Amino acid sequence: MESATASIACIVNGEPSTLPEGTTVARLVERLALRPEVVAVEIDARLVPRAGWASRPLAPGERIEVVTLVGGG
Amino acid sequence: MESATASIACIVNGEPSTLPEGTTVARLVERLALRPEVVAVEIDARLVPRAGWASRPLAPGERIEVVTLVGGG
Amino acid sequence: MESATASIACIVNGEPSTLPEGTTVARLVERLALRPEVVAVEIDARLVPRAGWASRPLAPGERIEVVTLVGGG
Amino acid sequence: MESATASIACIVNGEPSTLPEGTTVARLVERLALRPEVVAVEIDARLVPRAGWASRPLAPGERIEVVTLVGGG
Amino acid sequence: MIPEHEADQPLVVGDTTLRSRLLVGTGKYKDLEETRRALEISGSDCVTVAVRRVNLDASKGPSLLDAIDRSKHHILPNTAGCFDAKSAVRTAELARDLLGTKLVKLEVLGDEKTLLPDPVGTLEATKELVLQGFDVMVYCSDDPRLGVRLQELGAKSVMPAGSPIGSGQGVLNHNALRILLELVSVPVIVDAGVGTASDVAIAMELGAHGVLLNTAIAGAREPLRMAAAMRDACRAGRNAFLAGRIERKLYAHASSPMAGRIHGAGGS
Amino acid sequence: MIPEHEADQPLVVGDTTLRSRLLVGTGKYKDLEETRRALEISGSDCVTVAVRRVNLDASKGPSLLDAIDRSKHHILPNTAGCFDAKSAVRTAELARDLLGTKLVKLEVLGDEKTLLPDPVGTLEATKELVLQGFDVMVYCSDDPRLGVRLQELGAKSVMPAGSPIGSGQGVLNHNALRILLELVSVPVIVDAGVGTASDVAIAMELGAHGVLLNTAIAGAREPLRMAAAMRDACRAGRNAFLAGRIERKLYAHASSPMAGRIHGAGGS
Amino acid sequence: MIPEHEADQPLVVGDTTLRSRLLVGTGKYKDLEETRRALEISGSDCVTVAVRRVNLDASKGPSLLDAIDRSKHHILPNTAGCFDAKSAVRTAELARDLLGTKLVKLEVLGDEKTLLPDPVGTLEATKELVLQGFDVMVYCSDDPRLGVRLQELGAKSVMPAGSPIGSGQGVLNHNALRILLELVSVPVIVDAGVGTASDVAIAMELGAHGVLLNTAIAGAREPLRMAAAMRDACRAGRNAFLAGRIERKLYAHASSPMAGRIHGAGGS
Amino acid sequence: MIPEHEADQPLVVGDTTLRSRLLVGTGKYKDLEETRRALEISGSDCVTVAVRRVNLDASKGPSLLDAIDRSKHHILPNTAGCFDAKSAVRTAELARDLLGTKLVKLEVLGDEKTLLPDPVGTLEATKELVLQGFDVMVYCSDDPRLGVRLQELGAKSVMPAGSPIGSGQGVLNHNALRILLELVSVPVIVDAGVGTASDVAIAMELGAHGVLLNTAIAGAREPLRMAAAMRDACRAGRNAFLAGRIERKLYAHASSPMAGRIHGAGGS
Repeated sequence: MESATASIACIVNGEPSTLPEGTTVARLVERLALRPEVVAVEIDARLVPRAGWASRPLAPGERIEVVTLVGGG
Repeated sequence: MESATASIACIVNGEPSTLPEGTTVARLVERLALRPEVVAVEIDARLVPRAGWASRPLAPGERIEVVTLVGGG
Repeated sequence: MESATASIACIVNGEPSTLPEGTTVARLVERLALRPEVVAVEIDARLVPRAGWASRPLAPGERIEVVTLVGGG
Repeated sequence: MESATASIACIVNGEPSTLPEGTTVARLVERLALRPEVVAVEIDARLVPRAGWASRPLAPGERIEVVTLVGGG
Repeated sequence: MIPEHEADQPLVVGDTTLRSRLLVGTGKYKDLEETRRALEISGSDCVTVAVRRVNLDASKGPSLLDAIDRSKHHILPNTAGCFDAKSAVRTAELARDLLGTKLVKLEVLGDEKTLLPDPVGTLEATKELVLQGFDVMVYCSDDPRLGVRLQELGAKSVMPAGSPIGSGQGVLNHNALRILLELVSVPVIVDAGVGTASDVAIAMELGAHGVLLNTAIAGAREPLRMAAAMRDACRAGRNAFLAGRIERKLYAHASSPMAGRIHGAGGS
Repeated sequence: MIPEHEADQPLVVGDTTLRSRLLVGTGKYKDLEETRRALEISGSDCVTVAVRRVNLDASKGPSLLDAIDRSKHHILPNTAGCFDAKSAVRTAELARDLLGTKLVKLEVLGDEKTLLPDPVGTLEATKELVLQGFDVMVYCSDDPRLGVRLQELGAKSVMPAGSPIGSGQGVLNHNALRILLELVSVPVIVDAGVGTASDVAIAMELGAHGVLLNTAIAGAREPLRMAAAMRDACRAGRNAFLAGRIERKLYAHASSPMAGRIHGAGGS
Repeated sequence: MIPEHEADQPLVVGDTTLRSRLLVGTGKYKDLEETRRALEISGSDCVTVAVRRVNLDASKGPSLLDAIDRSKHHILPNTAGCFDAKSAVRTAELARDLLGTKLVKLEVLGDEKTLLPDPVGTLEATKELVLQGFDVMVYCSDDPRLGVRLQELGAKSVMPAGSPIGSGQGVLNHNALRILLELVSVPVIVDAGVGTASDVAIAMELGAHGVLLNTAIAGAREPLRMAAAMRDACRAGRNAFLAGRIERKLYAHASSPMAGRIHGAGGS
Repeated sequence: MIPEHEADQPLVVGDTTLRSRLLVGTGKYKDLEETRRALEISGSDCVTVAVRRVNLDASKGPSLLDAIDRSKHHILPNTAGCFDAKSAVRTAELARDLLGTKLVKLEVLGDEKTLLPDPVGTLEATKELVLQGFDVMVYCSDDPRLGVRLQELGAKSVMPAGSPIGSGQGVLNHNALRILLELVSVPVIVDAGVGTASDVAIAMELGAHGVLLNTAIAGAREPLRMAAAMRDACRAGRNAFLAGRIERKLYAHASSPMAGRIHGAGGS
């Protein structure tokens, strides 16, 4: 329940999505119910090192990429 | 119409056929309207040299092969 | 000491050799100090089965081949 | 007869050579008894177009390359 | 007129002398006119034909013989389609009576699926035909020692398949062909398997004395163009063989001189 | 006069139109006369030459240019022996000034041992020469995507080595050449590696637009005969490509009819 | 425990030491369990993975990482699917942040049809990633001089494609691989093109330091059996390379002695 | 213990059942100890030996039989060195009397230079030995129809030479071996010609039931290591054959997914 808070619009993995203002990368990963150890995050084509996830809030319009490892050769 | 003559039964190129008694190989080739220079003849799996066509009458039941040259590699 | 006995001349593996009369194949193999289980014997291009070695005396002029197994591919 | 004239030192095709002051590229080619139509000339790694041969005097210390065509694949 | 730098010996098989080292078949063409033109363009002076029953019902049309100018082309009858020595011999006898020539290409096949030659029937028929005075050219596998056996029986030419009839795979075993060429003295003519021009060139470069093909021309999208290609490839391969090719190396031998390069162009 | 069944398009490179698809080098011949005759016999109308320092001491003999009839042959100067872009560009400029033509064969080599092209220097020099208005034909590896990059830079022809210069191994990677031909639209001319006639035929059958060679002729035991062989092989391979070859099969497709065989000749 | 007669050096790439010379991919398996078992059977201790967007809708299932025992296998992330240097670099950075390792397999592809590497983008990305401290293993063509350029830029391994990704044609150009091995000092690992076990053996016999494959196992009818085949083939090829094979000859060298044959067995 | 994913049928020849599909010769080793170790490492359970005159002068040393543990290895005597059917039959009889087994590898050679098999003598001896109750394994050429004839005569295995004995060229004609495998039902064991590990893998991948070799191990710089390589290559090739390899394609089939790539990584 985020009702009281203002929200921002970002693009996560190509999908427009609305997030509570002040959402950090760490919080986003948590919201997406992802295991942090199996993902990495980029904002506007620039890596956000995992050490900085907790202190990096998302800004409106940012393009976030959340990636993981899949089978490949 | 060979009615007056007695006839014999032979096999020519696998087909049963009735021929006037005394038909020679030369006569057979003529009856078949074949150009002698483009055919060769075997009777019962034995060659009949063209020199002998005129003097070689067919006997009942003989198996005649009349061959020619066709495209091949 | 074969001195008292008459002897015969044979060819063993291509070499002329003189043997006591009555020498059997078995005796020959023994004289040659060969291990029976690693050789086979032919006389005049015909096999002498090992079962018959003891009862097969050599005759003058016979050509004996004594073979064994060697490395091969 | 160049005796009266001062002279300059250049390097032609890697060989040090002394030339009368004021020698032009055209004159050099002539001195070398080369057929102009089968050679091209570079000074200090820069092409001297044949149109400019007559008006291009050599300066002391310049490195001249005179090339032609040879068999090649 | 052949220029002196391309001079060559003719190909002699028994009593027959051939100017061209390309032998061509006459099967599978659209019509007799296409056959005639393909033969002419190929430059071959020896063409193969098959022996078959006259079709008694067919309208008496022109014969294949009408399409072959016997003043220009030797006719080489084959025993294609025979699966035993006896019928191959019968077929050869019929061909000789029809053509009045003793040259024959012997084929004794093993099965209809692969059309590969049967070595046993082939040896048997070769012996019989040689006895009967034929000049026998023998279609066989590329087994070098089989070729030796056929020559011992009196074959006038051994004709190893480069690859199966009509497979278009060219000469699959260069080594076997090379050894066969060392072991026999009669002409070795690669028969069957040619798919395209380079296959002919390769066979000739390996030292084969000639190449026989049919499907590769008749089955091409443009048979006449392919006939020209085969004519040129046979000459090219033969001349390359006679000219003595350069050696193969792992790498590099400059064709332009390394000396006299302009200042600064030097390498390592 | 080319018969209609052998009709073909000319090979167009930039502003140059060639009738023959065989390009030949002029290196390593015994003398200028042998060079002249080999060029003539080859039927090529484009010959490569190298640029080198005039030998100031040498007696002023005839020039290579005297051996080349420019009314019959286009002259393609190369930058052989250059190991960096800069000297390759200088060499091209000298050649253009000497010949008055803008056609050049760019070679930027990586090392003297293998004489393989350096991709970095080759890309750099191609860019510069195109800017200067040359029609650049680029000697390169058979890396298909490198060919695409060179075309993007404005190369008028890509010239992949079939195998290393002078190695005589022919076209080692058919697959790479096939893919390159799919990816680029400028003429692809196989350059270097040819050892014998079939190598040329194979390159053309794969769809190459032309073949350039030198050592294979000049280094043969009989250069003039080999020149004839290469001429014929190039035509043969090209016609075979255009004629549409038969497919490859595991085995057997009879070229003589199976129907109508005589009684008893039947197989299994 | 490896017996003394099979002793070998480990394969060292940058800071990573590998016991097995077989590197395997993790793509295209039926499920994670099949992936896990194939990796285990292959005996490889270096497995490649790709970086992709998390599927936000998908049920949160197990991750590929759960199928890979990192105590047994080094994980080699690739930049597959990148068509320019910039996205390849971004992908490498993401992988390094996720895995905490600096090893990366760089792929910059030229087009989606052939998936062949783009030499220009590959050179550019290699330079950037080396600057950033990655241990870069570079997927590239078999152009030997390109390999030299990549080594000069600091690549820790060059990984030439034996043939196009997934084509199953094995090592098409033995000569190029041999020369590359002469020219570079970093490990050369054949990447892409393997179709079956002998392809791996051949690459290793040519002297390659390792082989990377994926489709050949995952796409086989029986992936687990093929994983075993590849494991054995890699060892077989490596040992054959180290053991020093016999020479190739045109023919014949008896393995059984010719002396001491029985009377009458003599040949010609 | 063989894991289930590598399960296989044994190789059955006549009354003999073999666990390993690798058969090895015992010729040309440094000494009996090296022979013994190589056999052991190879994992083969069938070893070939030759029959020769006892050396009457030689010191009575240990016999080859002492080096072969007959509880582990079947002994396959050959008739190597025989150039006619009669001496081959005599040799087989001697071997049977000595070993008490009916298994024999028949070799009737054509000449000492190539050591290629003589088809006529081979057919004749096969017939005679089968009549005498031997289980005959026949060394022969790769002529598929010759293989059929040998099977008709009762041969228990046909053993085509991949290439000439000791030539180290591997299987030169894949097509012939494929067809032979289609035409005969007895085990086909490639005999002779193997040079290195991949040759064994290729033979097995083509579907051969086994491979026999000798010189490739004994003549290697490190025979024991090569014995291990051959053991692994035989298993690898067999498993690859059973696992069902991927198809060959001209190019490209991505092993990493194309979907889910990060923003901007997209290709053309």
